[in-house]
Amino acid sequence: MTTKGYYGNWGGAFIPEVLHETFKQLNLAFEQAKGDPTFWQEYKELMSTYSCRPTPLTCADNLSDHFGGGRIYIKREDLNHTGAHKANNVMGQGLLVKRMGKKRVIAETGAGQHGVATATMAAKFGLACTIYMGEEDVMRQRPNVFWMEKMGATVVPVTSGSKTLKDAINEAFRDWVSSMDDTHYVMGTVCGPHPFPEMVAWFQSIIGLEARKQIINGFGKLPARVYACVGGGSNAMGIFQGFMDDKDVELVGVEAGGHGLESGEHAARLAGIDSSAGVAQGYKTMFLQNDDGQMRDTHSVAAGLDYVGVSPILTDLWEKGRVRFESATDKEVMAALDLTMKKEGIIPALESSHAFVQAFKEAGDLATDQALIINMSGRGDKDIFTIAHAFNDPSWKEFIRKKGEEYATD
Amino acid sequence: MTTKGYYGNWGGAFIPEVLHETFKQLNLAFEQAKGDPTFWQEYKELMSTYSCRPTPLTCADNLSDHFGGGRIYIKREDLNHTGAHKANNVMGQGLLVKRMGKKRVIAETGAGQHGVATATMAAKFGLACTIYMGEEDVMRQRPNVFWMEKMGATVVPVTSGSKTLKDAINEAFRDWVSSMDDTHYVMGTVCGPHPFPEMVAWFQSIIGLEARKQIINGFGKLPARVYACVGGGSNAMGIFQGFMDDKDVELVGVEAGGHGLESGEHAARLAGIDSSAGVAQGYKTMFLQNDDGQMRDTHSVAAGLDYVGVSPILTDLWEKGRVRFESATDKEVMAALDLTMKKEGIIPALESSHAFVQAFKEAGDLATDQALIINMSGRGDKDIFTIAHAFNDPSWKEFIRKKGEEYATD
Amino acid sequence: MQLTDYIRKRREKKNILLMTHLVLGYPSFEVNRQVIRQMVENGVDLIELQIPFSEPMADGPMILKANQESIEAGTTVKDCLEFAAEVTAAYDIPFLFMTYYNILFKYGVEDFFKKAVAIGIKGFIVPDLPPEEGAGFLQLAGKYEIAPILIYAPTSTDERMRELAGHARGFIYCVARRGVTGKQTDFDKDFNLYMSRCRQATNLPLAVGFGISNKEDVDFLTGQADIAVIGTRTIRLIDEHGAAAVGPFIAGLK
Amino acid sequence: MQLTDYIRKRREKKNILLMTHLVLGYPSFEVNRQVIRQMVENGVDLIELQIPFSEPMADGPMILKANQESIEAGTTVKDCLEFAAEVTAAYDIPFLFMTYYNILFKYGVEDFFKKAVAIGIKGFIVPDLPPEEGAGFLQLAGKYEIAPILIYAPTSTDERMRELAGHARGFIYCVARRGVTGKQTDFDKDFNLYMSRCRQATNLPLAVGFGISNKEDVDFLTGQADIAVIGTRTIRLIDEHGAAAVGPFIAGLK
Ligand SMILES: Cc1ncc(COP(=O)(O)O)c(C=O)c1O
Ligand SMILES: Cc1ncc(COP(=O)(O)O)c(C=O)c1O
Repeated sequence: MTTKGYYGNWGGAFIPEVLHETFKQLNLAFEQAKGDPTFWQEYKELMSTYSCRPTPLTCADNLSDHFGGGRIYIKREDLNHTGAHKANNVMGQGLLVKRMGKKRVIAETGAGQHGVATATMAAKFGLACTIYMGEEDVMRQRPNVFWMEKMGATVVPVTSGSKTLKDAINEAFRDWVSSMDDTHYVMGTVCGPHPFPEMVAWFQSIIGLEARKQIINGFGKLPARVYACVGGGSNAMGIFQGFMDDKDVELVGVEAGGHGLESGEHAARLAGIDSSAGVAQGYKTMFLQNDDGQMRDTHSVAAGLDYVGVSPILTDLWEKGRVRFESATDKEVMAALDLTMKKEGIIPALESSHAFVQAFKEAGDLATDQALIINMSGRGDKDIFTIAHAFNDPSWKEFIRKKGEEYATD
Repeated sequence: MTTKGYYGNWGGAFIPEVLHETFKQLNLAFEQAKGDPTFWQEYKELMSTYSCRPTPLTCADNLSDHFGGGRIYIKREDLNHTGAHKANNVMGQGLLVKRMGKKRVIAETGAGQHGVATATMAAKFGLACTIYMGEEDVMRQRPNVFWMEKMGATVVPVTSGSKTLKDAINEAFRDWVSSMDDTHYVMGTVCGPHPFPEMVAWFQSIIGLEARKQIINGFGKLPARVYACVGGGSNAMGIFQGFMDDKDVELVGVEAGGHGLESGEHAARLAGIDSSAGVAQGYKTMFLQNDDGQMRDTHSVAAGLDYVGVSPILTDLWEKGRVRFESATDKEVMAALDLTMKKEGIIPALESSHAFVQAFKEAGDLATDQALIINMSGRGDKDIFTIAHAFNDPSWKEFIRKKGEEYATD
Repeated sequence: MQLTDYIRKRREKKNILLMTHLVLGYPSFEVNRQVIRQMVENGVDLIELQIPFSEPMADGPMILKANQESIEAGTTVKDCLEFAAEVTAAYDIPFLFMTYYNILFKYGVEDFFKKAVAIGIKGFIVPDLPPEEGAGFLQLAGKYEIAPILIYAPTSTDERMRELAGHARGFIYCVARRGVTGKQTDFDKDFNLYMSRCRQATNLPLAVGFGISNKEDVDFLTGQADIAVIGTRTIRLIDEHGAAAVGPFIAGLK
Repeated sequence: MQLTDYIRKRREKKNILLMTHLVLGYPSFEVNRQVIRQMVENGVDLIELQIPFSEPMADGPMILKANQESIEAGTTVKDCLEFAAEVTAAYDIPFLFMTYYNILFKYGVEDFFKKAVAIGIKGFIVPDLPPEEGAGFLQLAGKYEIAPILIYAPTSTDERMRELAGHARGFIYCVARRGVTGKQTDFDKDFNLYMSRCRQATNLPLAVGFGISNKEDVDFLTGQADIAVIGTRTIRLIDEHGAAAVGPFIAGLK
């Protein structure tokens, strides 16, 4: 009996017995990689030649002036290859897969970014690849599905449960318990059974390591606050780790407020009061569940935040008061996205836009000699169908209508 | 009478008298910027904090092994903010606009990448923005249109002529001859009247400067060949400039072969035999035109290559034998795109894929201790409608059909 | 332990015992009731009652669907406990609870044990609770004398099997193959080797589940295992032919 | 130069001359023929014949459309030259070619001049050929005694106007405002200032074009300019009311 893989009261590895050896091997490979300085070197090299690391830290002058408070800096994970921070984790796990000698990868995906990143990694590393994706997310993120398939991955729409991220995770586990001999499950966020939270957090820490250096270089001192959206929590953990020991830097996680915390239609686990401690999907954390322990339906305009659980590491940091949690509603998200596009020429993903909302609410409270960083976890290109729909764009609708008619007669 | 702005027999500034003073001012601003080392510094700083420069040079191991010849390197302009090399030029011109104190920018766009980049720059620099885009390209590149509009630009579909890039250029000039007092025309490629070819080439030279350093670092020596697609010629000029004085580096420009050179439906100006010297759109070059001097309809699956003229600088280099020109057909382009996605997890824009085609044809001819560089001018996300259509993807069609029906009842 | 003794005694008369499985509240408690009666009347030796959970990670499509539809139809944990109390009172064979850990966790693990004791439940199968995470659970199982059924898998090493044996009571649930519930299993040489490894690792009776669906499968297991577990097969049967089909099916397995 | 002389002489009798414009082959050469007859019969003093070009960068939507439709209908440069020969032979007023430089360039600039001389064309207006690019053109214009009509714009500085005057022959085409053909022009104080700057820069007659569409405009120009140029207005008139409407319209301008 070990408390390895626990963060305070949270975490663990609640795995079916059939995966016991698989996790043993994975833990070993991960520990070896962590202990091997050439591994991190290889990882950094890969990320700087195949992706675009270090990603820039952009000073958003117009937004800063608009809100008239602290300087707003944006950490540009959108400029990663495949368009989101998910690439960091996936490429790191890809190197581990190579070391373990496995030939196939599987993954769950919500927004599709993790699926695209995994399909990309599989193509680059010559691995077979299957991606599980909730049917609702398949609809919301169709472009990403298309690209996954074109990169040679098989995308399996998951029709069980709420047809979103949690169900995709279940399905990925169902695959893994039969395929573990040659297959690695590339968990997409800092959730799931140990060692995944620690492993994903480790790969994502590259964001915070860079950001800390960059803000000191660019602004001359540490930021007052750092904002990140929280789905599973990987981009948040990624940037937060750079500032964890800087006690004066306030860390703010922003969850999906959906139609509002009071509506019940949201995915706020730590910012709201609808969650409670539970064990599911292989780990212990705060879940959105009913009194029986059945998971509840969640809602967010952002597929990547629409999840019942949250990283056990973040739950611990929340419990200890190190990270403050807030939520942003779908409506606030669209407004923040609109403003960011118009003021800075930058298109955050719907997920990332949640972090922007909270930063915008609070930027005015900071003094002009203070700074804040928003982690822009990804770009919004993938969200074109959702965004165009939400903005009710008539020419987009007309375009789709015509295309649809063209295909109707096929 | 001056020969300024000429490259051998090509170039010049064939502009309406009403723009005489505007060009004088522009030439002056450009000359001053070129002579001012802080300008280039400011430009590089902007590109490294707002975009992701230097962009990586990726070694494509799988493709290299697949073709079994020279090592294939890919210069990753797709990782620029907005997804293509167009950002380099636009941000540079944005800095010039600031210096000139103008308040509005206009631009033509073909693939929409230059339009998106210009709209982005306008948002960032607080400028009004109008984008002219051929109606056919509006259809082909709808996602880009949507983003331009969301960033606050007005997109004007151009219905005259062939409804593609050349017509958008004409319309932009028609705007400019009335608006020049407060408006700068951000020409998107190394064409048009002097100083545009020189100016755009200068900003794009950042690609080649980086690539030369990177290949020497990564491969230990210069490449045997450098491949770039050629629409107007800006990405090609961008990378070629890094190797111009390296006489042993062969430079290869790849034009749109469309349905084949013999079909007449292509946009091969220098690789084919259908073009002749002419003067239009403000400069002298080889145009696809008939015996009367009327421009011909061109065709390419790639909106950004579908153009009747070509950079006067490239025409000169072609005439002098410094750059070899080839063409790639639409069909070859789809195959190269498919292979690149599957082998490397990289999605080149349809334009860029032309360069991949030619590199793939010739990679096997090189020795394994030689390298070639492909300039990946942009990413393929923008092309999803065209690519999904070309691959005849049934689930994409089904998705669009359903969305279309949803909007039909609106 | 009482459960082990029951199995041993019963085995004196039978070459192999039958354990069946059902998802509580699916398709309804009324059908559960009919099915259980037929099972018992046709000689089933143990019954696994699955309390539905929204995230049944280790179950295949059939049982997954049953879990979800039961919950959607309004089944609560309280309903399940009441129903269990009814059937344990009505029939004189051991009933076990199968469910995922969150159901216990949210109920309060010790409260759940107390309730199970009160109902007369003999064992718990919790597929997502390995002993590394189950220290408290195992201790309570001892305290309340409810058998914690642990699981062997073909991927378990001999060492791991011995370790699990140290924590298990009642019997060992040997998963016949990799994967989730509901798929066919190849009973081949590898399987024989696996069963002999299981035997060597523990003195507890061995139940074999996953993919057992007909008389041939049961016959094959006879001599190698103490208990054959019929899971998905009866759920499918009821879906297709109704509760009344269960009796003849069970009868035909012997 | 003969063209300047013609204008001066004609101006002795008229306060302001009229120059009209048409796009060759639009809507057809037959309509061009009727229109020209009516123009001449109603006292037009000079006629600009635009040889259509696929990229008429300096033209607005109306003339752009005329250019394109003419080309689409099959009009060739050869057709235009033949038609021009016909009308120069038929009418005793000066005809000018207006077109973009590529038409001359592809034909061969010197060949084009020779042909124009043979036809009896008096001047060329090439809006995309500034003198910086037109050294050869200007030299040939001198050699073949065809007036190279240069353009002043409101954006031209005094210095630039003087420079252009040094190259121009025949008359100066003063563009009334920024922009392309076909939009309304405000004839205001700024315009008066512009015209007086034009006057000071050159001794050549001044034609004013862009946005002149009715008698008031022409009256306003009288005294400031030597020639009023009617462009888009007649094209629109013909589109809407047919060739027969041109005569009365022209008559009404005086
Ligand atoms: C762009 C983007 N941001 C954020 C998230 C949320 O995940 P996490 O909280 O693990 O960063 C996702 C998940 O798909 C995503 O695609
Ligand atoms: C991605 C991309 N590549 C290439 C081109 C062609 O332009 P150029 O030849 O100027 O690089 C375009 C033009 O839109 C483009 O968008």
